[in-house]
Amino acid sequence: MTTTPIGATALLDVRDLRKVYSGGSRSVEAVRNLTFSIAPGELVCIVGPSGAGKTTLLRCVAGLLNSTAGEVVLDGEKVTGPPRGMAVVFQEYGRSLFPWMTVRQNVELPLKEKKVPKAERRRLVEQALEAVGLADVHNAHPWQLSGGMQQRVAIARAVAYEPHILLMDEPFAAVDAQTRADLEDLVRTLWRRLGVTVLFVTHDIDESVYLGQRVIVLSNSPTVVLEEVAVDLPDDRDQLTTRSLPRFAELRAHVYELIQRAKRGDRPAG
Amino acid sequence: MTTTPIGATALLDVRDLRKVYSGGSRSVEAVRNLTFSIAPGELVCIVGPSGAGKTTLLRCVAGLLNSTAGEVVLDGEKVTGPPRGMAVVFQEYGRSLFPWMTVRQNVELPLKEKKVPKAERRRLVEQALEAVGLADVHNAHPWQLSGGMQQRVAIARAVAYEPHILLMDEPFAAVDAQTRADLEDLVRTLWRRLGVTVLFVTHDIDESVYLGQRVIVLSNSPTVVLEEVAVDLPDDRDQLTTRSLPRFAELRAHVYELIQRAKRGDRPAG
Amino acid sequence: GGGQAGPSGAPAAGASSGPTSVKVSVIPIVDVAPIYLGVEQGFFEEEGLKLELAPAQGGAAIVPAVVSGQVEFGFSNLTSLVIARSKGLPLKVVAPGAGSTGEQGKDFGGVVVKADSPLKSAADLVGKRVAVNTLGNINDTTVRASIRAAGGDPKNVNFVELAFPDMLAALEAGNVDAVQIVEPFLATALKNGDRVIASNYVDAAPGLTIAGYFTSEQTATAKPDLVKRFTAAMQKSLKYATDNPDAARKVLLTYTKIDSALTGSLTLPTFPAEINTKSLETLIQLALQDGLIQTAPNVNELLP
Amino acid sequence: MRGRDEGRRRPLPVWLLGLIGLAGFVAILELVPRAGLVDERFLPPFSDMLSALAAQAGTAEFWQALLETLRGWAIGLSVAMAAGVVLGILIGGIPLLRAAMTSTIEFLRPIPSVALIPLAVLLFGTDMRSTLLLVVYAAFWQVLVQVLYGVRDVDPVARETARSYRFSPLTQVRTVIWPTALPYVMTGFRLGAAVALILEITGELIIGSPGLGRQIAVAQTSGAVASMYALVIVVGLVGVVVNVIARAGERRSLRWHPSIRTEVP
Amino acid sequence: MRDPGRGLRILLLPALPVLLVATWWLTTADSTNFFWPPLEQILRTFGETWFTGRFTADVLPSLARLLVGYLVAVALGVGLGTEIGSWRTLRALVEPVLEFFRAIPAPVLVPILMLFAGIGNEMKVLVIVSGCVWPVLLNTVEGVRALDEVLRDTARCYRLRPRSRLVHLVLRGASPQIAAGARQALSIGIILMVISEMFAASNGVGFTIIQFQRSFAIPQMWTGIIMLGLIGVVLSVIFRAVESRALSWYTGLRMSQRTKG
Ligand SMILES: Nc1ncnc2c1ncn2[C@@H]1O[C@H](COP(=O)(O)OP(=O)(O)OP(=O)(O)O)[C@@H](O)[C@H]1O
Ligand SMILES: Nc1ncnc2c1ncn2[C@@H]1O[C@H](COP(=O)(O)OP(=O)(O)OP(=O)(O)O)[C@@H](O)[C@H]1O
Ligand SMILES: [Mg+2]
Ligand SMILES: [Mg+2]
Repeated sequence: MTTTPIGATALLDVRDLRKVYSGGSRSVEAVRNLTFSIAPGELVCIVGPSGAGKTTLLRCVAGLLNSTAGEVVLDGEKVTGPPRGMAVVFQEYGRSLFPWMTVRQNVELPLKEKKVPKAERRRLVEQALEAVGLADVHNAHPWQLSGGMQQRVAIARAVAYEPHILLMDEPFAAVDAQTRADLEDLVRTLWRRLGVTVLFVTHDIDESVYLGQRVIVLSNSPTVVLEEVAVDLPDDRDQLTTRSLPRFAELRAHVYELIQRAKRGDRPAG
Repeated sequence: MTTTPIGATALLDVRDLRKVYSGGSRSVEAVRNLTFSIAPGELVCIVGPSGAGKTTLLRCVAGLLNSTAGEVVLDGEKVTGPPRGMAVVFQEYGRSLFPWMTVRQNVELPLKEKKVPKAERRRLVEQALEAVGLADVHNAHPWQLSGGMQQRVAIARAVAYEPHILLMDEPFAAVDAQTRADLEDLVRTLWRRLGVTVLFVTHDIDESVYLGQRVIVLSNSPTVVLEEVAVDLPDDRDQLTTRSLPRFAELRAHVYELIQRAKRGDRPAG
Repeated sequence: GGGQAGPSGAPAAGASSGPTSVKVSVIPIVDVAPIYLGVEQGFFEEEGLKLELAPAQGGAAIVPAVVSGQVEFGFSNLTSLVIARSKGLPLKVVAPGAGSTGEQGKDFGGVVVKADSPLKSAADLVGKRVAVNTLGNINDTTVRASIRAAGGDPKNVNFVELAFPDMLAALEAGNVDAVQIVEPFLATALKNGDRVIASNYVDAAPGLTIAGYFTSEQTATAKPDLVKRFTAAMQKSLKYATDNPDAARKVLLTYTKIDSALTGSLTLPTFPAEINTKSLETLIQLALQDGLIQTAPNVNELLP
Repeated sequence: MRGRDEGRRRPLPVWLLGLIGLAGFVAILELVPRAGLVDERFLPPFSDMLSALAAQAGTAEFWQALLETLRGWAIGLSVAMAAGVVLGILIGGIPLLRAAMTSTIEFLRPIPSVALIPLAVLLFGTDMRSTLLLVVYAAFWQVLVQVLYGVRDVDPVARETARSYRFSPLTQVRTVIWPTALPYVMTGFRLGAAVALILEITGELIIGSPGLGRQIAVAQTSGAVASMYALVIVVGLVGVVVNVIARAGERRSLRWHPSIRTEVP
Repeated sequence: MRDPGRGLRILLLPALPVLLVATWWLTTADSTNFFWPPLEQILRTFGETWFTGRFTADVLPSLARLLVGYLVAVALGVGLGTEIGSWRTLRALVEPVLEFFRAIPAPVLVPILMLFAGIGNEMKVLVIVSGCVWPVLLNTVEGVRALDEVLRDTARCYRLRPRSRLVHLVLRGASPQIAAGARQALSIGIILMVISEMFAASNGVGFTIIQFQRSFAIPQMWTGIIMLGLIGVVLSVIFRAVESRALSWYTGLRMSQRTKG
C-alpha cells in the first residue's frame, strides 16, 4: 500500500538512504534502506518504534548528517548541508535553545540571520510566542522554564521563521494534552496558510493520523519503510469531529497495528 | 471530590507547599499552595498544564529544592534532602545520564552505592535493561542512543534500584505507543511486586487513569490542587480490557475536562 | 625638541645641535657610582652628552642591546667581555669602571663564611660548596686564583650559582659553606659577624680592574667622536669619584635602595682612571686556565 | 548542602570572606618571622614590609613605576587576549587549520620567555617594547589554549541548531561558539593576566625597562629586603584586584551559566 | 566546517613546521648577526651539543624534576580545585590569597622558596609546582562549578557517597576543563624547569641554556631552545594520547553528531 506523492514532482526525495554509525568499537546500522518522497506542500508524519532511526532520518534530510549510502534530494538538488528556508525542531529541545539568550532572543535570532526587518521581526516573534502561549515569559532564559515551555519556545522559533520546509522531531512530547491539541491545530493552520512542507515525527498515533496527509511507518532498526498509510480524511479537521470519525478510528487502529508489528520485528516482504 | 489516602497513615504529606523562584529580575510564583498526602504503597498520578509546577513539586518532594513555605513530610520526617530509598526519573532524562559511563555503568552505579553484592547487582541490572528492551546496548554510551532509549535507560536505573518511593517525571514522553504500553505495565507490575509508592507525572490522560489509583489534577500557575480524582477501576488492569471499560472512558473524559478547565484558568472555589 | 621639521639626518657635529642623547645600560650596584656622579656633576653635559641610564640585571640584556646598537654603551665585568670577544662578539672597552682596592681583607668583595665556620683560608674551600653569582665568570675564576694562591687545588671546589641577594640566606641555612660576595652584602655580612677568609680580587692580580664600560665595534667606528667624548666624561667622573668618596657614597642613595646606615660603612671599589692591562691579561689567563674560553682574544682589539 | 541556608543566618558576603582570608595570610606573614621560623633578615615581618611600603608610597617614583607596569601589562594583555581569542576561534573552528597548527603550537609554547630576552633586546633594546614582546608571547599561549578547549565544548545540538537555521559563520561564532567558550576565555583571561603581570615584572627586572620590576631589581641588588617585599606585595595586590574585576565581569557576562546561576541565592 | 580526511590531516601535520623551518633556514642562511646564526650552523651544533653526554647529564635530570613537579601540581590542583569549586565559602575565603601568590613572578618567588626548601632539587620541584598548579587549579574550580545541575541532582537522589560523587561525578564531569588546565600546565612546567635552573643549579637543560647565553655560545643557546621545543612536542603528544583515552566519552559526545560520512 505504497502511495506516491500527491503533487506532480517531489519536493523531497529520499533514495536508498542508509546510515551506519561507527564510533570506536560500536558500529550500529541505524537505517538500512529508506526510500520515499514528499510532494511540495505535503504534511507527512513519521512513526516508528523507539530507536528506529527517525531522528537519524530527519538529520540526514536536514543536511546535518552525511548518509553512509543513498541520497536525499530536495528541490532537485542533492542535500549536502542545511538547505535554505528550513526549520528544525529538535527532539532535544532543551539543548537546542541557547541558554545565554532570553526566550525572545532565541526566537528572534534566526529572523535576524534571515535579515527580516526589525518591525516585521518583532511582529513575528510576538505572534509566534503568543501562538504557543508564552507571550508573558519572553524575557526569561530557557533554563528558567519548565520542560514543556522550553519545547514550546523551540516550536515558536521554527514557526516565526516561516520556513518552506519544517522538520519536527516529537515536538509536542513534553506538553499537556490540551496544549498539545492547540499546537496540533497551530501546525495545521500554519501549514495551510503558508503552504509549508512538513515532516513530522511523533509517537502519538492519534496525532499522526490527525495531522498528516500521509503516515510513514518505519520498521524497527535497521530501518526500512514498513508501510505508507494515506490518510484519507477531509482536509478541514478539528479536534472533536475529526477524531470521532469512524475512518479516523480505522486508520488509527491500522497504524497502531503496524507499530506493534514493527516492534515485534516484522519487516516488509520486498 | 477530595479523597484521603487509602492507607491509615500517610507516607508522604505535602502541606501548604509554596515555591517562588526568584532569580535576579524575574520572580515567579510557581506553586502557590499544594496540600495532599499519599499512603504507603499508593500509585498516584499528577497531571496539570505545562508549566503548572509539577516538576517543581517533584523536586521539592525529592528534597532537591527548598520550598519557600510549607513542608514536605515523608515517613514522619521533614524532607530536607534526598531521602533514603528514593529513585527519581527526571524529565530531562538525557541530562540525567552520566555521559562518561556506559548504559550498564549508569544503571549499576546507584546499586554499587547501595552496596548491593556484585552478583545480585548484575542480575538486577540485566533484568532492568531487559525489561525496558535495552539488553543489547548495555555497552553503549548514552549519547549513542536515541532519545527514547536514553529515557528507558533512566527508567531502568530507577527500576533496578528497587526504591521504596519512586518519583517519575513524564518518564514515557519519548517512547513509541507500544513501548509506552509495555512500560506502563512494567511500572504497575513493579508497584504490585515491591509495594513501592509511586508519584507519577504525566501529560497523557489515558496513562494517568490507566496507571493511577488516584489522579491529582493541578491548576495552572500559580498552582493549587484543582481536584483529586479517585480511579475506581479494578486493580488488575491490562491494556486492552481496562482501556475499553466504560468507567475508564468516563474518568478519562473527566480528567480531560479538568485539564481544559485548568488551562482556561479555572481554580477551585476554596 | 618636538618641533623639528626636516629630515633628522646624521648630526654632523654633535655640539651644534644641542646635546646628543646617549643610552647607557648599567647594573644598579655600587660599582657604577661614578657615572651617576658624572651626570650629577655635569661632566657629560660638558661633553655635549645627555645620558639616559637604564638599569638592567646583567649581561643577558646589556650585551645584545649594545651589539644591536639599541644602546650605545654598557657596563660589564671584564671577564664577560673577554669571553664575548673570544666568541667573536665585536665589543670594545671604552672606559674602566671599577677595580679592586688591592688590600687583603679590605676589598669591596670577598669570600665569606659564617662566624663559627671551621674554614680559615681559601685553601680550606677545597671540597666545599661555594656560592658565586654566576658560574664560569670573573668570580669563580678569581676565587680559584685565591685557592691556588693559598696552595689548594681549585678543581675540587663545588661552585653553586646564587644571586648575591640570596647568598647570605643560603649561607645562614647551611646550604653552602662559603659565599663570594660584594658590597653592600659584604657589609651586611660583616655586621652580622661573618668572616672574610679570602679577598679573591686581590689574590687574582695586583690592581685588578674588574669592570668597565664598553661599546660595540660598529658604534666605535661609526661614531668615534661620541666614544671619545663619553670616555673623556667618564674619566672625569671616575677621577671625581676617587677624589670625593663621600660624594660617591651619597650618590648611591639616588639610584640604589641601600640602607643609608650602610652607605657610610661599606667599602667602595676603586675607580681607576686607566684599565690595568696587566690585570686584564691575568684575567684572560685565568679564563683560559679554567676553560671559560678556548682562545685568548687580542687585548689590543678589546681595549680602545 | 541545600536546606542549610534556609532559615539559618545568611552566608557572609564574598568580599568579607576574601578579606578574612587575606587577613589570615597577613597574620601568618607577620608571625612566621616573629616566631623565628625564618630569619627576619631574609623575610621580614609583614609590619616591616608595610612601613617600607608606606615609605615607597610617598615617592612619585613609585607611582610612576606602578603606572608604567600597569600600562605595559594592560597593553600586553590586551594584545595577547585579542590575538588568542581570534586565533583560538579560527584554529578551533576550522579542523584543517587545527591539524596544520598543532605541532607548531606545541613546539613554540614551552619556549620560555626568559630564553627570548636576548632576542627581544636585540630587536627593541631595553625599553618597554622588549618587555611587551615577552608579555604578549607568554600570555598569548594561555589564552589560546583555553579558547581552543572552549571551542571544543560547544554543544552539538546547539551547533546543529545554528547550522540548520543557516547562521553565517560569523553569527555562529558570535551566538554559539563565543558564549560557550566564554567561561574558558574568562579562565584564560585570569591565567593570562597573571602571567602577563609576571612577565612584565620579570622583563623589567632583567631587561631594565621602567616599572615596578626595575624597582624590585634595585631593591634586591641593594639588599633592601623589606622594600623588595613591599613592592612584591604591590604586585600581588595588583593580581588580587585583577581577579576581583574578572570575577565581576564574569558575574555580568555569564549570568546564564550553571556556575553563576546556581550561586544566586 | 567539514572534517578533513585522516590522510589530509597526516599530510598537514608536518606542513607548517616544514614551511617555518624552511623560512628560518632561508632568512638566516647568510646571516652575519651574531645573535641570529644560520639555522644550518645551529643544526650542525645540535648533535654535538646534546648527544655527547649532555642528554643524560642535563636533559634527564631536568625531565625528572619536571615530571615530579608536574604530577604533584596536577594532583594538588585537582585536589584543591575540587574542594574550592564545591564550596562557595571556601572559594571566597582563599581566592584572594591564591590570586596574590599567582601574581608573584618566579624570580621573586624563588628566593622565598629557597628560604624554606634550600637550594637542592626540592626547591626546583617546588618552583615547578608553584607555577604549574594555577592553570590546573583554576580550570578545576571552574569545571566543578559548571557541572550540569541535573547530573548533580541525580547524584544526590541516588545518594552517592562523597567519594563516589567525587570520582564518578565531579572529576569526570570537570575532566574536559581539567584537561585544558593540565595542558597549559605542561608547557608552563617546561618554562619553570628552565627558570628553576637559573637558581643554584649545576645541571639541567635550563642551566645549560643560561650558561650558553652568558658565555655567548649563541648557536648552542639556540639548540637549547630547539631542545625545549622538542621536549614540548614530545610531551604534548604523550599528553594527548592520555587525554584522548581519558576523555574518549567527551570527544565521542562532542563529535557524535558531527561525524559525517
Ligand atoms: N551518535 C550516535 N552514535 C551511535 N549510534 C547512534 C547515534 N545516534 C543514534 N544512534 C543509534 O541509531 C539508532 C537510531 O537512533 P535514532 O535517534 O535515529 O532513533 P529514533 O527513531 O529517533 O528513536 P526515538 O524515537 O527513541 O527518538 C539507535 O539504535 C541509536 O542507538
Ligand atoms: N530555575 C527556575 N527559575 C525560574 N523559574 C523557574 C525555574 N524552574 C521553573 N520555573 C518556573 O516555574 C514554573 C513551573 O515549572 P515546572 O518545571 O515545575 O513546570 P511543569 O509543571 O513541570 O511543566 P512541564 O509540564 O512543562 O514540565 C514555570 O512557570 C517555570 O517558568
Ligand atoms: Mg529520536
Ligand atoms: Mg516538568
